[in-house]
Amino acid sequence: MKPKAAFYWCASCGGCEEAVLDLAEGVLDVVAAVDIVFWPVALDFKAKDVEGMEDGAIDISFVNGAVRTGHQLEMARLLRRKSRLVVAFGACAQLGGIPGLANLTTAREILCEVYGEDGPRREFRENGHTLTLPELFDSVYPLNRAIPVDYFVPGCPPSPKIVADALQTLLSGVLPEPGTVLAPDRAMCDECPRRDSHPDELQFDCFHRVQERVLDTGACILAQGVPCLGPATRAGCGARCISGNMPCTGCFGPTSHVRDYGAKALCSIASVIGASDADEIDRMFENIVDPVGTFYRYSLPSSFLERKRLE
Amino acid sequence: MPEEFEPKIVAFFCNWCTYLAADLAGTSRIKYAPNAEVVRVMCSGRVDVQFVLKAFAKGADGVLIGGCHPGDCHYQEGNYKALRRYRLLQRLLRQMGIEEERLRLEWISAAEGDRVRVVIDEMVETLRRLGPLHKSEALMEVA
Amino acid sequence: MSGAYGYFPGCSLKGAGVAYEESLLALFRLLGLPLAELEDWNCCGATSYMSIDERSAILLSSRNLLLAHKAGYRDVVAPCSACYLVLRKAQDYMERYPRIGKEVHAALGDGDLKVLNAIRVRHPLEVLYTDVGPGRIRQSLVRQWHGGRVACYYGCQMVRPYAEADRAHDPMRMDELLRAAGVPTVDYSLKTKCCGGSLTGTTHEVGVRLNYALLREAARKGADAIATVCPLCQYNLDAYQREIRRASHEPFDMPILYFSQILGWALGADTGALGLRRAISGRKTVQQWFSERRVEKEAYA
Amino acid sequence: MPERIVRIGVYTCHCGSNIAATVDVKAVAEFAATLPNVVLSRDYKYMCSDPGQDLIRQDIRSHALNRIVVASCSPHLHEHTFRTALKVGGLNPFYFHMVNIREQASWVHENRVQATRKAKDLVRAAVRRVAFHEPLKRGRVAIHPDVLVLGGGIAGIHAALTLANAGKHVYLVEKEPTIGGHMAKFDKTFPTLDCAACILTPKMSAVRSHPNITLWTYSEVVKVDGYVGNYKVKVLRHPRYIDEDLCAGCLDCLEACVYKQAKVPDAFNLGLSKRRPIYIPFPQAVPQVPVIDPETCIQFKSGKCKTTCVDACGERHAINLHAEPQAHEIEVGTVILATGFQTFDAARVPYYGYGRYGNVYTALEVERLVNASGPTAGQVVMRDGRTPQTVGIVHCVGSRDENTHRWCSRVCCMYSLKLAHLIKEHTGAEVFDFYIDIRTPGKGFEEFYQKLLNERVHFVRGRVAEVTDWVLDPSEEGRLVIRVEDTLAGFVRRIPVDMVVLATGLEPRADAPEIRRLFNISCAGEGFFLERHPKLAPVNTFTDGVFLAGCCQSPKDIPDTVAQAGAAAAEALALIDAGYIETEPNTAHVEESLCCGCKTCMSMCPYHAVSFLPEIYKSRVNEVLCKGCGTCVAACPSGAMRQNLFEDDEIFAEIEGILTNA
Repeated sequence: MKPKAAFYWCASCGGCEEAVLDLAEGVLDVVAAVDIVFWPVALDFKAKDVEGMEDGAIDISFVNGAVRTGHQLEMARLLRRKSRLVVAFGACAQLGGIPGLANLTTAREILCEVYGEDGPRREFRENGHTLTLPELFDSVYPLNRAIPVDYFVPGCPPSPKIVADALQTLLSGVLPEPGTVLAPDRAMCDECPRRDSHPDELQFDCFHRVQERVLDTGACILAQGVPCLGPATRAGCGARCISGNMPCTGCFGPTSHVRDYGAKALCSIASVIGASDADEIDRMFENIVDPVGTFYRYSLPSSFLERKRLE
Repeated sequence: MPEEFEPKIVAFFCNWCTYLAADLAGTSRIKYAPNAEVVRVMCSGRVDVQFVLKAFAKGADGVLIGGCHPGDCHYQEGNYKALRRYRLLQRLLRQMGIEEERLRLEWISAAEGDRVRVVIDEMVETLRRLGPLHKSEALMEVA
Repeated sequence: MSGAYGYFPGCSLKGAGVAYEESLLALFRLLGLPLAELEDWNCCGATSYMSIDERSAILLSSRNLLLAHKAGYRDVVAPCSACYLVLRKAQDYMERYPRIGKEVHAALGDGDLKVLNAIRVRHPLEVLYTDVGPGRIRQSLVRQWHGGRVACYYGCQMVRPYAEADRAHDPMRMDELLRAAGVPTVDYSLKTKCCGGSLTGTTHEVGVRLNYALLREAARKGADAIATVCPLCQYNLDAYQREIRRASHEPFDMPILYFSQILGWALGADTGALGLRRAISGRKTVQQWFSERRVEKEAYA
Repeated sequence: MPERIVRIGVYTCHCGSNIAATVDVKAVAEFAATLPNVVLSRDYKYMCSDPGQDLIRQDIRSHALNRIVVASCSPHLHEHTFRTALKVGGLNPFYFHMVNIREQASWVHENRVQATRKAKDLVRAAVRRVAFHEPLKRGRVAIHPDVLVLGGGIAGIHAALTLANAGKHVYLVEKEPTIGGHMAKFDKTFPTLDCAACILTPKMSAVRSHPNITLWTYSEVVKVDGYVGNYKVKVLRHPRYIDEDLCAGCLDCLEACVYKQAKVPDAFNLGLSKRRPIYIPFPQAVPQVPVIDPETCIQFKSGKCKTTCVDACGERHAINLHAEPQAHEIEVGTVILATGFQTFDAARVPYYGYGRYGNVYTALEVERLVNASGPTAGQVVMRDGRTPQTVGIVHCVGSRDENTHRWCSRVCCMYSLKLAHLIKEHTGAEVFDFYIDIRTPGKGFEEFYQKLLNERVHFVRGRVAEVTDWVLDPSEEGRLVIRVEDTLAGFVRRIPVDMVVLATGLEPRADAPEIRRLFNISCAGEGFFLERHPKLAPVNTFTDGVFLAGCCQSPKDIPDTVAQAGAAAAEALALIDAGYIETEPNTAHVEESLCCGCKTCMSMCPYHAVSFLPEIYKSRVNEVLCKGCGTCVAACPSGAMRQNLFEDDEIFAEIEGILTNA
């Protein structure tokens, strides 16, 4: 009998769902290999179908997206209860992802921005029924801050190869250690097509924003003065951005020896600039206009500080 | 009347200058506020930005990094690395709503025992003014 | 921001020391340095006040600093050494003792300490030395000195404790400026000793004895006159000479001049505008020395 | 591999009352006992004592401890002691962490409650940290047997001879054209009044002739690389324009100089005499080789000199007017710094009239005046040619003074007494000593003071206010007046004298900061070189293999200087004869599985300890070159670079420990 699988999305863009389909014909093998019992995006299931199941009835749930509403939290907890394994699928579920940058503001600020001072109505009645908007939390959380997570599949979105490998590993029966990130434990440079152009003595006199210059397609992007986070980021993506002549922005998150991705990346980049006097240094950093967005683009909620300080 | 807020400072002192200065303050019996607790590293260049943020996240109200004066680093230029990281980190902390006074980088040579007192007392004073650094409360307990 | 120097005369320059003000204004006018008197200035809080109630003294001076700031002056020129000292001291104390800073702030209801301390309190001697300099003095000479030798007497308050107007123990700037004007000066070991200050008014004989020492040593070093930078020094040395003459049976009749009178004359100021006729001692000498005599230009070109 | 089950023993030290007075040691120990993995927690009066260390050694066995935490003083003081105790106890010495609750807690805080809280926090941090410790091995570095001694004063001379006599090869480098330093300027030495030359010059020539000593005068160290045991030092030898090997020291060239009269102020005599452009600092100079001073030599200035000196040298051809500076690269294992001091510049205290009144002298000038081989052949005559009838000696000029130097220069009292005696002896003058306190703590010092009292030297207690020519009484005419408050008589006195001697203090040399940077050592607040420990390591510095001797460390007299020079030599010998030194294992290393070859680490390392292996595309650390700063570890973006004793895990644990109940 085939293992039962569930797919669910929380705060995400849908890209992770696409990522599954990106397996192209490979998706058929998945369908063949597992018995999909829940996949709101693709198939017509309802939450109550899941509620109806016995605890642990689902062999493996793939949850993508971060957690930032009461409803997402509820679903996460439900799936946790019903599943033997829960996999955080994609950057948002693993690290908080792009939505995680909302942690620079608060729910109230966002609602005011969109709905004006008094915000949206939480409740309203429609022929006898009362509809209630789920609570919007102040902060975005990675999945493992909501529920215990067994495995992580990194990436925004996870590359087909990563997904395929992950599925294979998980279905193979021989499971890796709980908490494992299902991608190589090396930095991205390792698979970068331009790694040979990486200079011995890295040093910068100024940083450029990627839109400011035409990047040499043959040379290490970091060496061209554009913050490329390849050295800090876990491999497994196949250096897709680099192939597109764009710097790595870190969607695969840190390697296993780094606790706070952005802090480490910042620490590393700052170390290799040429200046030694404070003003000169500040001048060099002027072009890093948005440090949080630069170093924590996908990982703010899973960083030590997690969010902007709440007054 | 509520008792005065006692800020907590984690201090990363380099082994050759600032840590020795702190020892000198001791042998000179200079008195200063007990709010700073020292983590000894060989060089201010060893101070990983992760350490600083970890300290803030774990409840430090302030973080102090102490190294040798520019040009005097026991390892030639580790203190410059510290300075660069510090400047960029300050920009990030600003975005995260953390006042720059909460993170201080000071050059204190092995001879400047009294400087340790001045810096720590000043910092405690400032942090009392700023009040505690509250990290956002965990929303939910992870089962 | 006006380019002028804020000018704080203080009480002396409007009273006993008016000759100082007259000559100073004339001299600065000649050199094209505008001195603009502060509106509504008040007592600097010096001497007696300072020693009785330091706090009020500093408050008084701070107000003057605030006036200067509001009027947009970066520099305040205080010719009286006592004023100069108290103004400077006020800044120093505000800087050093936050408590005083707070009190000043409260009392003035204004006066951000930073701006008060940003104002440069300066003594005219130092202004002449740094902003004009002996070189320019030498070039702008109009009259050739034919008077006698001068002992430069700096007194205590201009150089101590703030050795900013000149060196604390062996000031030389007045000497250098006068020499630049062709005036021979003598090596005067008592140049920073006490003139008795207000002792001449309180413990009279002590004050007078100090002045006697100053005169006697100047004479011994071959000086025919003493040049001063402070109205109190000038007054003590000038006004009590007759008494000292009687007591010591030594024939002192020595002009006690302001450096600004000598320089003003040398640079061609109208002799009548230098307050010279206000001299008490050595009147004849003053008349001889300050009579008309032009510089042969080429000699100084 | 670290032991599986962590069993920690915590030891909290009272240090007599040093810690116990401010920190509740019992409470700390009880608290420690409650911490995870702690199987044993004790407090003891003196942990560093033998019984204290025994406790650790026994407990390791009887309680199967595999991690030790000691909360006592600074690791700079006793980390080594306790690590050794672990080793003896059969445990890897690096399963140890030390908590500094003395220098950084009990001695700097007053509130017992807070000091105790802090001590607990620090102990908690250590307990968490030490759980992550791993067994480490010390590396060994071979010690190159050659020694560099910098400075050719009595300190450098004595150190060099001691080492050379022990069969070690010494490079003695001196800035001046001769060795001898300040001592060579002295006439007699206190308190025995034996002649300086008689005891110094034999040592000087011994240096010259010693087969194990390479003497480089007129030379400077310009670059220092390497580390203990293996220093590479670049020495620049300035041209003296006379070849040391060819010159026979006949000094004919001096006589032959076209300058018949000497015209240049003679630095060795502090300008009290003149010399020619070609000169020898003093008759007993070592080496006995003249120097040409290009600043004043006509040939160098105009090229139009008859160069009679060259003719005078004749066949020997020792004079080479085209000589160039020479750079030498030497390798040494250890270094002794004996760079000495400079005397306080009396012009900085104008109220004492130095430079203004001709008859005001510094003590060092008077040393030359009373010196038989000095500019006046021992006659004490003043600049105005007179012999003084009364002399005033002013103590503590530039010492014990808020405005100049706060410290006591230690030698001034004694040399002032000596000069008082010599001046009396040479002139029969009446001598006044103006002192704040007379300090004579030394063998035979107090006795010497008594002797001076009996010689009727007048001692006036009080800091001199000024030296002036201001005359109040005809008797003062043409003399210098010393104004002073006689604090014993209780009134202000004016004492007229003919000659004033300023007992100027000792201060760090102007070039001390450069030397300090070259050799990577620290200075104390006042600028003298900082010793590793004021009592237990007085000649060591914080840089292994660099030792201190003489006044570069602090003012001291000749006996102390010589003793310290001997001690420094002994420390160097100890290293050399051991043959190697064990290094801290706190080096960095690469976890290759994580390294992606981004080379960030390479640009971090000033010692080029990190190299890149293209074949496996990884960085690798050369642990001999690595000095263990950890900068590359912080900079490594993928966490592949790690540092022994300062692992991320260990530091994070420490941070969490400190903050656990924050």
